[in-house]
Amino acid sequence: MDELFEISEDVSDRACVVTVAGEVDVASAPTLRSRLEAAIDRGTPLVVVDLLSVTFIDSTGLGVLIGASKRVDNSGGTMHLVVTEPRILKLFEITGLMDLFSIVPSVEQAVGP
Amino acid sequence: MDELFEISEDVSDRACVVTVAGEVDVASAPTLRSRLEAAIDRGTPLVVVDLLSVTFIDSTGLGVLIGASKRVDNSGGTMHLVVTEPRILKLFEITGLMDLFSIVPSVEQAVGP
Amino acid sequence: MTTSDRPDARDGASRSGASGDVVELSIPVRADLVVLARLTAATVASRSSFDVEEIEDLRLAVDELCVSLVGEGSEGRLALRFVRGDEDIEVSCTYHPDSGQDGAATDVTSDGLSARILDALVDEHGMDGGDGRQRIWLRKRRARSQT
Amino acid sequence: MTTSDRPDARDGASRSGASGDVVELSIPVRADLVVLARLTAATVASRSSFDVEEIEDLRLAVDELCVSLVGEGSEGRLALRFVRGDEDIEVSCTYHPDSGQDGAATDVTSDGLSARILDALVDEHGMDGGDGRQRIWLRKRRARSQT
Ligand SMILES: Nc1ncnc2c1ncn2[C@@H]1O[C@H](COP(=O)(O)OP(=O)(O)O)[C@@H](O)[C@H]1O
Ligand SMILES: Nc1ncnc2c1ncn2[C@@H]1O[C@H](COP(=O)(O)OP(=O)(O)O)[C@@H](O)[C@H]1O
Repeated sequence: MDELFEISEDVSDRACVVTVAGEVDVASAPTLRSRLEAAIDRGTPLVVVDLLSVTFIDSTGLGVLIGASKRVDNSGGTMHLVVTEPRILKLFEITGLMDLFSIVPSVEQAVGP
Repeated sequence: MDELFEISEDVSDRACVVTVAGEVDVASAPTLRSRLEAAIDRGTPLVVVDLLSVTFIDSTGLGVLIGASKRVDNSGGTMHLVVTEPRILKLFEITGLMDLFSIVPSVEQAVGP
Repeated sequence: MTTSDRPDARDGASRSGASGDVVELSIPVRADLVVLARLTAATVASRSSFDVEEIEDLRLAVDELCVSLVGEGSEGRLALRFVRGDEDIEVSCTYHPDSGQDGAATDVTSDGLSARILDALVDEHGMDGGDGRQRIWLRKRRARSQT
Repeated sequence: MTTSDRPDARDGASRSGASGDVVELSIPVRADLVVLARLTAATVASRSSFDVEEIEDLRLAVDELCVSLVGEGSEGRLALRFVRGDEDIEVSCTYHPDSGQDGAATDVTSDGLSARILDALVDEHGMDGGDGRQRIWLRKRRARSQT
């Protein structure tokens, strides 16, 4: 899956930015889940999940994001998803998840000045 | 097949340059054959087949090039193939076709000054 | 979600009148092979003149068929069947659990996400089962007429 | 070219000990669908940790299996079977002509190009037939060990 899915992390005091690229499906969802859990458990006030380079995401991937959102809530933090791709926005819409997530169009906007 | 195969032509007095892009297989070989035959039948002294943007070619495609080579010989013209991609050069080698064709690394080199 | 036993898997070929319009793929239940179902779906759709948006819809919908049928820890095979009609594509996916495995598949409505995605992306979908196997299918029509 | 009836199509699964390593694809003989055989070959090879060069070798070799079996104007189906072993992939391709069609396939040596390509790109290949069907197979080993 090397070529289909990549994930990396950039941590500061204030925010942990997790950058996801490629296809998020049953094959890559477990990796995404454990990496997001680890990122959330760092305890930064802000967790940003950059999905700009995600080319495919299915219900399995959405399930992982829902789980991450709950974990962030429990830890008292805030999570933003960075999405601009119309197909992925459409997916959040048709699954009724637009209200659950804070979706922003850029990492800069998520992290703030 | 639109997205997998494209062919275009650029004709001058001296040369007809046929630019081929994408996958040359059983699906696209008939188009390649008829376009090459038409190009050869223009009767320009030189026929250049630019394969720089070809991503895949199989024995069906090689068969079309062999046929074109014979047609050019019969018409007294000259044909050059433009190839730089190592995989495609390897294919000409393993099929013993290196000597049948004149293979050059650029269209400029094929057309001359 | 409509639960229905139409279209029957065997109807596919007779419906379109020729085996020339049926593609079959059988894969083991392995997370790293679901991509084959998606690639086949996208290729069949592109060969049927579906537009880019419809191709992506079918790629995701077929992925959801697989995901809906296969529960955590399942072992067995998925048999996918793609039938190209004049104006649509039908895809059915049958789960064949390994002997000793539970044949009862995860219901597509269990977490609701797959069902909502299928509702939005395809024209019709349904599920049927029996004999320890479970089958889920969809039909998606092409918007523009074939050129 | 070695003509041999090994490896038997049915041996594949038992050889690797599990159905988990077998992918099957059945396509109609249609020029615009051979791409499915290539995509499946490349995906199975990449999932088996073949390197980029080996993946491209297998993509082309599987295309040549199809091309070798199918003569001009043939009608019927091609059944491809991909078996992932610990260190290799075996692919077999069986041509099932439509009733009324000639079952005798083009010999792979007829124009020589396919045979030379297979000789160069895979470790072993062969052809066998009977019952109006014809089967061609190949085996390609992975150079580097699996990581
Ligand atoms: N073809 C498939 N379609 C849908 N879900 C699948 C498929 N294959 C695997 N899964 C899901 O992914 C989980 C892990 O798959 P598995 O292949 O066992 O993991 P691994 O990739 O580690 O081998 C399975 O338990 C199942 O829930
Ligand atoms: N799966 C295949 N493998 C190898 N050769 C094929 C395959 N499908 C078609 N061909 C070759 O291409 C020719 C044209 O295929 P066909 O599908 O009939 O044309 P079209 O693309 O116009 O429908 C066939 O007669 C056969 O020689």
